[in-house]
Amino acid sequence: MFKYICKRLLYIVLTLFVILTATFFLMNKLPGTPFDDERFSMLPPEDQALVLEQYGLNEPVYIQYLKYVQNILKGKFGESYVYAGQDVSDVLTHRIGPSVLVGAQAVLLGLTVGLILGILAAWKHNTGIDYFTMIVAVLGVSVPNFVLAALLQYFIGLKWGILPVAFWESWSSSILPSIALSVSVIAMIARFIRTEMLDVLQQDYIITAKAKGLSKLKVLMNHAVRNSIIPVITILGPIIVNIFTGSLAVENIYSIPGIGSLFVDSIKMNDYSTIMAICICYSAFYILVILVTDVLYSLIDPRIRLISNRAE
Amino acid sequence: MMKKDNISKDLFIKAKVKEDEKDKIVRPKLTALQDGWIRLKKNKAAICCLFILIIIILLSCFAPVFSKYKYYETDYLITFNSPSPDHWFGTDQFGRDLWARIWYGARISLIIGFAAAFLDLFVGVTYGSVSALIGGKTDTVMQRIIEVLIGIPHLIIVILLMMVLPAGIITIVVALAITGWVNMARLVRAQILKLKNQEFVLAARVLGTSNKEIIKKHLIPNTVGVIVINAMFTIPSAIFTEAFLSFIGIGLQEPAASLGVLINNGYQVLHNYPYLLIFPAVVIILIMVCFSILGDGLRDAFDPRMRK
Amino acid sequence: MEREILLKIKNLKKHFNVGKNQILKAVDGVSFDIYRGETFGVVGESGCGKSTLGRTIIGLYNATEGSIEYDGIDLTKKTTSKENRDLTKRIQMIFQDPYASLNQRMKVMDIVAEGIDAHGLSKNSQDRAQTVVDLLNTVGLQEEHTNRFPHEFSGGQRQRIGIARALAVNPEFIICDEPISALDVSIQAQIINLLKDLQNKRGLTYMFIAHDLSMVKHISNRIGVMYLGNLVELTTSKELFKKPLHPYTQALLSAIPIPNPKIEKTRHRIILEGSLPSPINVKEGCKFSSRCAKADTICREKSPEFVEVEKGHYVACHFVK
Amino acid sequence: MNEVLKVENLNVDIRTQFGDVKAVRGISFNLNKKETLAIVGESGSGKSISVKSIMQLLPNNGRISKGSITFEGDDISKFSDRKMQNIRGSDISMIFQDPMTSLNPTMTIGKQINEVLKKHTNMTKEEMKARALEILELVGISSPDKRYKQYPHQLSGGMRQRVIIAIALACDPKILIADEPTTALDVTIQAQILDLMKSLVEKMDTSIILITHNLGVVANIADRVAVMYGGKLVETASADELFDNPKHPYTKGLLASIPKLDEDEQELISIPGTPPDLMMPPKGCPFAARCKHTLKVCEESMPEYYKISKDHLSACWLLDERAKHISIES
Repeated sequence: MFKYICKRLLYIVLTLFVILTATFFLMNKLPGTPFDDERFSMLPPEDQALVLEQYGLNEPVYIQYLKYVQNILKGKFGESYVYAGQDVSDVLTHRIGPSVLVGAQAVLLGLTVGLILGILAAWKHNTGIDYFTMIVAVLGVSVPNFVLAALLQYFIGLKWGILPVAFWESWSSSILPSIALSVSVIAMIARFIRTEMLDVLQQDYIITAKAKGLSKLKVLMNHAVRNSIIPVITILGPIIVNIFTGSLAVENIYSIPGIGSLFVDSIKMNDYSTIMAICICYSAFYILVILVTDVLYSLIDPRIRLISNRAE
Repeated sequence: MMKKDNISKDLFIKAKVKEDEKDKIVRPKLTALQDGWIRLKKNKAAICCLFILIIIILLSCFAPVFSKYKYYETDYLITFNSPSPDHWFGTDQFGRDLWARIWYGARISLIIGFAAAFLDLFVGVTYGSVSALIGGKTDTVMQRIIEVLIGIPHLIIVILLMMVLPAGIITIVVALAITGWVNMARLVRAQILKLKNQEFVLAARVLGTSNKEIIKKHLIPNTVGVIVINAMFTIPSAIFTEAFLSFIGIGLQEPAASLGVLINNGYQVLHNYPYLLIFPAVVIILIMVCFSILGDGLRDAFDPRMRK
Repeated sequence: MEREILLKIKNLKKHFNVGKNQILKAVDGVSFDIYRGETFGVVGESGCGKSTLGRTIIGLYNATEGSIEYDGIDLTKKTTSKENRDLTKRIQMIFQDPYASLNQRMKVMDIVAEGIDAHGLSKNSQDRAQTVVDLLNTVGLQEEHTNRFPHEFSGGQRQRIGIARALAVNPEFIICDEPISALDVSIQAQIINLLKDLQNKRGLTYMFIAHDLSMVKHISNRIGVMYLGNLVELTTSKELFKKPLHPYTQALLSAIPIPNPKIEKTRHRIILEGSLPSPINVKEGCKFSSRCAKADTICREKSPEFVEVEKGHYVACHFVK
Repeated sequence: MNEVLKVENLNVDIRTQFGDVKAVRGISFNLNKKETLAIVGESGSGKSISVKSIMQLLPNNGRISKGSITFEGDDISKFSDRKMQNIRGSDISMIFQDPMTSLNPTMTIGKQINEVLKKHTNMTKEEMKARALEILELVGISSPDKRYKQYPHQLSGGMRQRVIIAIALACDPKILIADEPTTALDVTIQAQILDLMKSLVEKMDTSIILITHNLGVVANIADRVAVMYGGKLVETASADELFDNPKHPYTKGLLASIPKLDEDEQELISIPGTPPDLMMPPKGCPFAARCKHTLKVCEESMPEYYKISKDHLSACWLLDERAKHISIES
């Protein structure tokens, strides 16, 4: 187990390195800097040089790169190009709250509803609830969440005025974006659980359980649900990706002061240091989630332990 | 007991031995393809989706051609017209006909989807099959590379590429393919490795069939299904990514039209002219739903083992 | 009666690396000869390495150590591709799983003709089709079957197609890798009789791998018993059943239920304790010692030699001399 | 009352996309107290489906279309699932073919035994554990204390089959249905399990229905044998009589097609052809297409049972008075 984690950590370092390098050099290839606009060119040349020096943009690329890597290892992402004088790390910490709130709510909602739908669908296979779940699952992955967010905003927020449309004021502002983000999670989980359960219900040990005289509910809860919920851990990674991607658009639609909207704004304003910082933090978070889920999975499921024991 | 005695005594004589009947196959003759097609036909939803998709593809090919209006034609006298017999889906802020724009946009989106899937398939299949067929050290190195790449969130790379490269369809397709082939490569490699140890491939080796023939006769026919089915899921995801990028403002730009551009456009004026969002949204949802259901249907019909 | 040795296996080993410092010794030093025209049976429980042995001999796996000499040619040495192609015509294999051993996407015609195509044995497509039909007739199938796909056939029929495919190149030696274990009882006899019949007509030599001792006894002239990668006993099939010397062979024989209630219900049988140990990182000494009733200190320390105790009767046991 | 189970005219259909497979076509048999009845047949003969229908454990696309199954005076084929639950695992229990997949991989052995005790008894936790350990010991598992806490994958195939037997026997069932319990095991392990089952029959008051295709296993353990072919029972007899004096050509063929270890050099007589496709079952005797002695009548209608002796029934037209003139030898 220890060896396995070490090996994985090595890959993580490699992956992060690739991301870091790719991010930096891609950014460097970009036409111009955020200071390409007229106001900047109106400054006297000495001042221009001063500004460039302040951001370290006058040095050769590889020096910039090395400095960059050095700083990131220290946890410094440098100053924001747009919010002058503000450290990117500060901007990020300032913005992370709303994103985490909405994201966590969406995951929780998605997990709960998805699990319930998936289990019901597999239990009542080929009945109304099953078809309903399948429709939800197909629509959930097919309706782009920005479309859904826009429609929710239009109908529930504007037309019917039930919930706040935009403006980040109270908790109620987080309800619509959370729902918009959760739908695809519901779809993913419901579909995954349904297939997994249908598979488990075909297994021989389910017949053994039935032959013991256990009631249908007991067979379902003690054997089928238990064994099919464990693998859900494995799709946590894709779910995180889904939430992050969704948040880019959804936070913009609902004017949430979170990371997602910051990212999109930074892209529009060529705020390189912020873009890089978000890319790297998000990638690191994603990789960590994958690692944790893999380790958790092998700890929880005795079957996996068997495989790794045999293989090593 | 009565029944037994009713039988005529004449029947108690030796019957003719039908030697050839002993190994007769009674069930109808079916190839794997026909068998799958029968199963697919039973899946009403999938067939329905197939038809809708064909209609959408036909419309996106021909509707812009036959429409009275061009997708880029502006007419400031008729801005924000609601749907009418003249402009079936209404007009936008520049008075452009939405019907023409939607099908042109659908065409662009579909082209992106198919092109990305094709490129994906090309790179992924090549990488995966080379890795699996050569094996040994090459395979190990190629797999390590994949393991590093798999950890990178695709979206980040796609966004960065979109920022670096000049905006346009080709950029999007390239960006999507650069990140998308990894899954295909893994799938193809796994399938080939599985096949390589199947007894029928071993039998071919034992018979002295050359490697080229083994690939041609055994490996390719048994891998095509997996590839096609996976491609069916790549297309909608490419269409989705394009729409998403356009929506957050780094995909295609006006006056080019893709479904994403149209949705973004519609969203800007959603409060007053919801139809400008709803029509393109319905089309993109239809495309996504149909591909997804058809993909599932194909998988269930042709490869029931990989249901997941 | 001087018999010609067709295949000479000497100290053959096949080890697999299954992880760091983990070696699976599937075949671990096996030596025997197969004479031309005989059927050599190999029996053992699942995991004893009998299938690996067969696959190593035919070259699907590369031997780790030892030599395989077929009619004077050492198969473990690098051979030219011409020699190799030649050998594939002389040595053939019949596989275990009638479902996995035929490509689902090919018609019976093309499956059976695979060897013909590989070696260019037919002049034209008509000739090819005729050869295939002849082969199918030989195994009891008809011309109408040529255009069908494997999934339309039953297990026994598929196995016959597999045999026809192997016969297509006119081999002289066929390795049968558990060809009947996936089949029903009444079908097993069909296949066995077919194989015997073919042997008589074509003068074939078989190596017959199986776990069902009674069938192996029925078809084989000589039998080798395998346990965890080693041969523990080798002799004629008559002798093996009359006078098994190795404790494992004795237990194996006594474990087979005899289809005769009068004998079966009164028979005294040796029941082995426990199950086959893992073949990964096996300890020193006789591999059977963990389950053997007679096992002594010497068994746990030193692996016994495989020696000829009587003429043609080889045993690897410290207590049989 | 000596008879614990009576199956009459049982028909089971399996729905498939091509149509209904008539997997079991009107079989009748009975099971006596402390008796071991073996049902022998090839794959696809319907033997496994028929015992699964006794337990009402048919797959979703299978159903009993006709017939009755009488257990303790009730027709349990008409029982609701709820009523059936009380019978399964306590009065009638079942063990399965593949020990590797028949235990839940994520549950400890102890828990899997306790489940059945919890359902059918009022034992306390301690009593359940005591009973579980006792039954594990009974099926020959050494250090049951340790095994109790282990997961299935930590046990070998033979051990797992013992655990499955332990689960089945935990509530002292009146009938134990064993569906090919040794097929997936190696010969030496098969011998262990057969030995165990025989010793258990002696210790407990259980009747056994054993499904197998291995005639050696039948000879080892069965008191009575029923031979199934093409969804029908073609012959039933006591084990001794069946092996000594088989009457149905299929039974004869089956016996002739297995090699006998105790005899030298014999010819194996194989049965040509393949079993019928039960999607379109033949009108007459299912074996007619492969039989050496097929009469015209065989192709026309299914023979009734002819009584050979007290316990011996065989369904073959050759046993009819009117067929006496046909010589069956050669």
